Amino acid sequence: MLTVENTLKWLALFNQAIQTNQAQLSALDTPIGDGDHGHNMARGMTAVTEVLADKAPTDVPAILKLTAMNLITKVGGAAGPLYGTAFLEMAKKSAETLEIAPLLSAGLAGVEKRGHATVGEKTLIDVWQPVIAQLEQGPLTAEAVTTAVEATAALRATKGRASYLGERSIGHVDPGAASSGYLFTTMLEAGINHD
Amino acid sequence: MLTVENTLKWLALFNQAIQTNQAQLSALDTPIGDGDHGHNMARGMTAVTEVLADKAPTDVPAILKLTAMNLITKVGGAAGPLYGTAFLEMAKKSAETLEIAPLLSAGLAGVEKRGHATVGEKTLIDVWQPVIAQLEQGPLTAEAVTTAVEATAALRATKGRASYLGERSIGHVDPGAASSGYLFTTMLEAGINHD
Amino acid sequence: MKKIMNQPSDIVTEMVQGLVRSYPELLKQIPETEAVVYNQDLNCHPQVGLISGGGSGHEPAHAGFVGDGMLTAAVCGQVFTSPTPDQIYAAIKAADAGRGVFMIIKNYSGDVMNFEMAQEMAAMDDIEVRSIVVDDDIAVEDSTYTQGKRGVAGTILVHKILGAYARSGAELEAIERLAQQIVPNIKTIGVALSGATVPEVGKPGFELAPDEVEYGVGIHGEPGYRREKLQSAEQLATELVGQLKKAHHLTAGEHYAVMVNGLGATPLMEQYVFMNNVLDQLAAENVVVDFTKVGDYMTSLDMAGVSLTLMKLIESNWTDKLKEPVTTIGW
Amino acid sequence: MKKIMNQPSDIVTEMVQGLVRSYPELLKQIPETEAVVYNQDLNCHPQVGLISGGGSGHEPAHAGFVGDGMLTAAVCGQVFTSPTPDQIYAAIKAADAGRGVFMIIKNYSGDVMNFEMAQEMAAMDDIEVRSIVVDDDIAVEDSTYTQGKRGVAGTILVHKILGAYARSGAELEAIERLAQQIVPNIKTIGVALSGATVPEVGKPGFELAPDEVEYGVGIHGEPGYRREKLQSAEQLATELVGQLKKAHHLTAGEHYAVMVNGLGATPLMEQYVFMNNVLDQLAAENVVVDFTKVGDYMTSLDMAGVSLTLMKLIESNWTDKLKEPVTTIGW
Ligand SMILES: Nc1ncnc2c1ncn2[C@@H]1O[C@H](COP(=O)(O)OP(=O)(O)O)[C@@H](O)[C@H]1O
Ligand SMILES: Nc1ncnc2c1ncn2[C@@H]1O[C@H](COP(=O)(O)OP(=O)(O)O)[C@@H](O)[C@H]1O
Ligand SMILES: [Mg+2]
Ligand SMILES: [Mg+2]
Ligand SMILES: [Mg+2]
Ligand SMILES: [Mg+2]
Repeated sequence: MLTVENTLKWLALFNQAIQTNQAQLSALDTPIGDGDHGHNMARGMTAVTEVLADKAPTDVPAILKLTAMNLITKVGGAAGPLYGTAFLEMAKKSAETLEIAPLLSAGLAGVEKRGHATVGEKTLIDVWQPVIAQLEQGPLTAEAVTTAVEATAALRATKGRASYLGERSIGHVDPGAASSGYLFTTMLEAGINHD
Repeated sequence: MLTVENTLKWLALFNQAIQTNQAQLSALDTPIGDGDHGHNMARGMTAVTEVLADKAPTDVPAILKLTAMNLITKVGGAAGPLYGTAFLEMAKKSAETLEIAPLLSAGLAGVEKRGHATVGEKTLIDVWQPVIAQLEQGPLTAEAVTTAVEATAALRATKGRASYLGERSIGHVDPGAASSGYLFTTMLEAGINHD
Repeated sequence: MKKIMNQPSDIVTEMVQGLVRSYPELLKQIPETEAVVYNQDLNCHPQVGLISGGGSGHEPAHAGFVGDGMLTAAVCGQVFTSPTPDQIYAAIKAADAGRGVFMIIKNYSGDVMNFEMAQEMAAMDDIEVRSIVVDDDIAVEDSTYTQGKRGVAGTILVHKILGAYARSGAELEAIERLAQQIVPNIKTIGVALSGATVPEVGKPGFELAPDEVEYGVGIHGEPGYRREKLQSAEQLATELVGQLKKAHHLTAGEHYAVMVNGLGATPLMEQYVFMNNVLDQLAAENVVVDFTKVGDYMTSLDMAGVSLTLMKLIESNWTDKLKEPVTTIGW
Repeated sequence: MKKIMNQPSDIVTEMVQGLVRSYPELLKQIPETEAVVYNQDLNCHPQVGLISGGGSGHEPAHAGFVGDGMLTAAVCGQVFTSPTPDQIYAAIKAADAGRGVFMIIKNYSGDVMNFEMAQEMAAMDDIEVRSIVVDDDIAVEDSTYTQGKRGVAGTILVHKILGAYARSGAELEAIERLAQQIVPNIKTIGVALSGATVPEVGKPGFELAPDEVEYGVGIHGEPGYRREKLQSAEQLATELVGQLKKAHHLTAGEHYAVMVNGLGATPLMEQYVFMNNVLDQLAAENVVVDFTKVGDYMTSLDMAGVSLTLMKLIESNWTDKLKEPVTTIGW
């Protein structure tokens, strides 16, 4: 169940994880993409962190919407519209429910619609989908997140810049999957899990 | 005293020396110029050699004039007009005399006029001038030529591209002096000397 | 990394400033964005607004093609990163003179998504927006699961032809139809001699041995289709012309436009030598070359190499439009 | 050496072929030379012919500036080697429309001598020829024994202004007088980040450490005046603007044209960033910048770096002439 406190904590921890692992995320993007994913996410989360401190929103929908708007306007690339849309759909859904599984589910639907991608195409969807499936049934574990991230290595990229590598993408973890891995492990660290 | 035979032999030997030492001449031009002197001279002497074989001139003025025209139209850079003018003036003078000292002297006068340079400015003039001075008094030795070439190392360049280095040119042999060194040592090898 | 810059994270901001300050008669910066618009009263001769953009690092693309007869506005994203929808939206608004706006998008999922989101924002303002996705790079043919081919240097020819039509008063629908006709006739393929260094990364995206080239590298350093030893310009031309021949089903008597594009660090001298070989090979195929252009148009930072674009000229109008004079920095 | 070429010794021949085949509407090769002339009937609107040239490796200079409003003909020597008098003579003849020919020569002893010999040849044909020697590079100040300063990127501004006057009908004498007035007001200085590799040599003319720059390097790689660690674009601008300020005795209120010129391998992005810093520093001096231009105009093969040219605009006419539209490949 999202609250103002745990949502802010989540985003703060996610920001930390992104800043700390910025170089690693860009490095993952280098062999199969254009090497900017870490920088893109870091720029976006810096802006999110600043605006949340600045505006001090007092309800969950406002937090999610501010996050969405700043990801959309600061990240760019593929990750900006995707993460931005995810948080925007979560913000909309949060008017109805604060349960985490249906919120993430709304976010994922937005991602799929925006990117015209689906499971198995070596994108962040390959982390979101199993994470949500597990949350719908019971508590999520950090191990399950990591397993999902690492499982993207075996996939062949067919969406996004990475797709241009085709066969040669096999064996490399997808950078968007890796950043989504941090999104979900920090969510657990913030105490958000199956309710 | 120039004859058709020794003049052709001289130019053939000079060509060989230039082709053999092309890289060294360009290397001399690298620290204090633009690194092309060997290539420039080689291009010119290849053309001279071809045209002499082709046209088979039968008198000294014709040989010198063909040489001049091909140096002028094939070498380019500073060396082309300078060597070209030298041979052109020698060709003109050879209508009057075939003695080597006055011929070279006419050539040198042409070089000085064309390049607005004089002794001591670290150019090929610093080889031509002592060589001619010695030839006017008695036989020239290969050692004297080499000494004149090497003496240019101590000079400060003030003419041509090399001049832009100023002080830093000191210690390097001038490339045009070096190619003129070959001109005079091959002249001796061809049996041309004080008459 | 040896670059003339200040803070890597400021490079796009400072570049855009340097650009508009250098060409104030042509460009003005859209306030609070890194987008530029043609510095004229667009309502004097209202035409369909043409906008393009994408990640930076491809200069003069796209801002260098803003001006009379080409683009109305261009959006400069971070280096190799698609610009954000708010910036694109600002460019749409600035470019609109009441006759709608047409967006020329290179086929990268980030670009496609960000431009699409901007279009959704513009729809709320009742600005009519249409678009084309350019996918001219034949280097990497993917399976049917992919989002297709990349958009590269051929995009500039799209700017040029659509720009000429827009200037001559064509309506938004006509421009859209035309875009759909020309894009499938534009095909490009490149060869890299070295990788590009993104300022914030500090080292090249990929490394090639001192004697190695890679065919089909993308303009962001995406992997190509083959590495081999650098051979002669003639052999590079044989490979690239060969691939384009196949892709175009090139046939004697057809008319083509030919563009040799430097990738950033390759001198014009080499580009002209390469074009000479390309034209020899096209002459041997008995195709008619009606338009030729050589230079840096769609670069990849400091990457060395060239791309070759062949556009099949099905309508003689297209040739005229390619040849029409324009006032831009980069054409 | 990684270059797109065939035989190094053929590179100029093939370059010129590639160039004229790419721009047949603008350029035609003068038979049996590596010189090009504007491909128009010059007798239709006879004007004073303007020619320039020099060693190759500086593309687009000079052939890229042949066209309406700039040069009439250009001579392409071997790489970094002044062209021979016969080639220059052919260009003089091709450029002459009965009103005489004016030669714009960069100050290198080879160029000066070869152009002078060509002028002597033309005199025998009763073609009136005048000339100017451009010596804008302030990098290396020599003693009174030297032949003075080098001619570099500022030469392009001479092409532009004289070209505009020639097009508008100025006589040979007037062009010569004007040339003598403008050249002392043009000053340039450069900074290199890497050396250039002459194709026939195969390795760079000089080497810099990975973090080192050299100020004042010549466009053939001639030594400059100082090496130091690469710092920010702002600091490079401080050094170059500082040198030019001194040389121009720059004073508040004066008017200037500013040109940032890429040396061959430096991307436009970096050039714009650098220009941004330059304009900041000139603004701080309260000088008025009436004309700005950024790009590759006088390159040095694959050298990385930039040069900065400041031209003091004493006559407002000069600004107008700089801004007049022209039809050339490179302006
Ligand atoms: N169409 C898509 N649908 C879902 N995810 C995508 C799509 N395209 C890219 N991605 C995700 O975005 C990540 C790349 O993001 P990033 O590097 O920031 O943007 P860009 O690819 O524009 O450089 C990929 O690793 C992948 O997970
Ligand atoms: N003004 C001059 N007078 C006499 N000799 C000169 C002059 N300028 C250059 N030289 C000679 O020419 C040589 C350089 O020739 P070269 O490298 O072929 O031409 P460039 O200097 O044009 O590259 C110098 O080493 C010097 O001996
Ligand atoms: Mg990326
Ligand atoms: Mg030299
Ligand atoms: Mg990117
Ligand atoms: Mg030279």
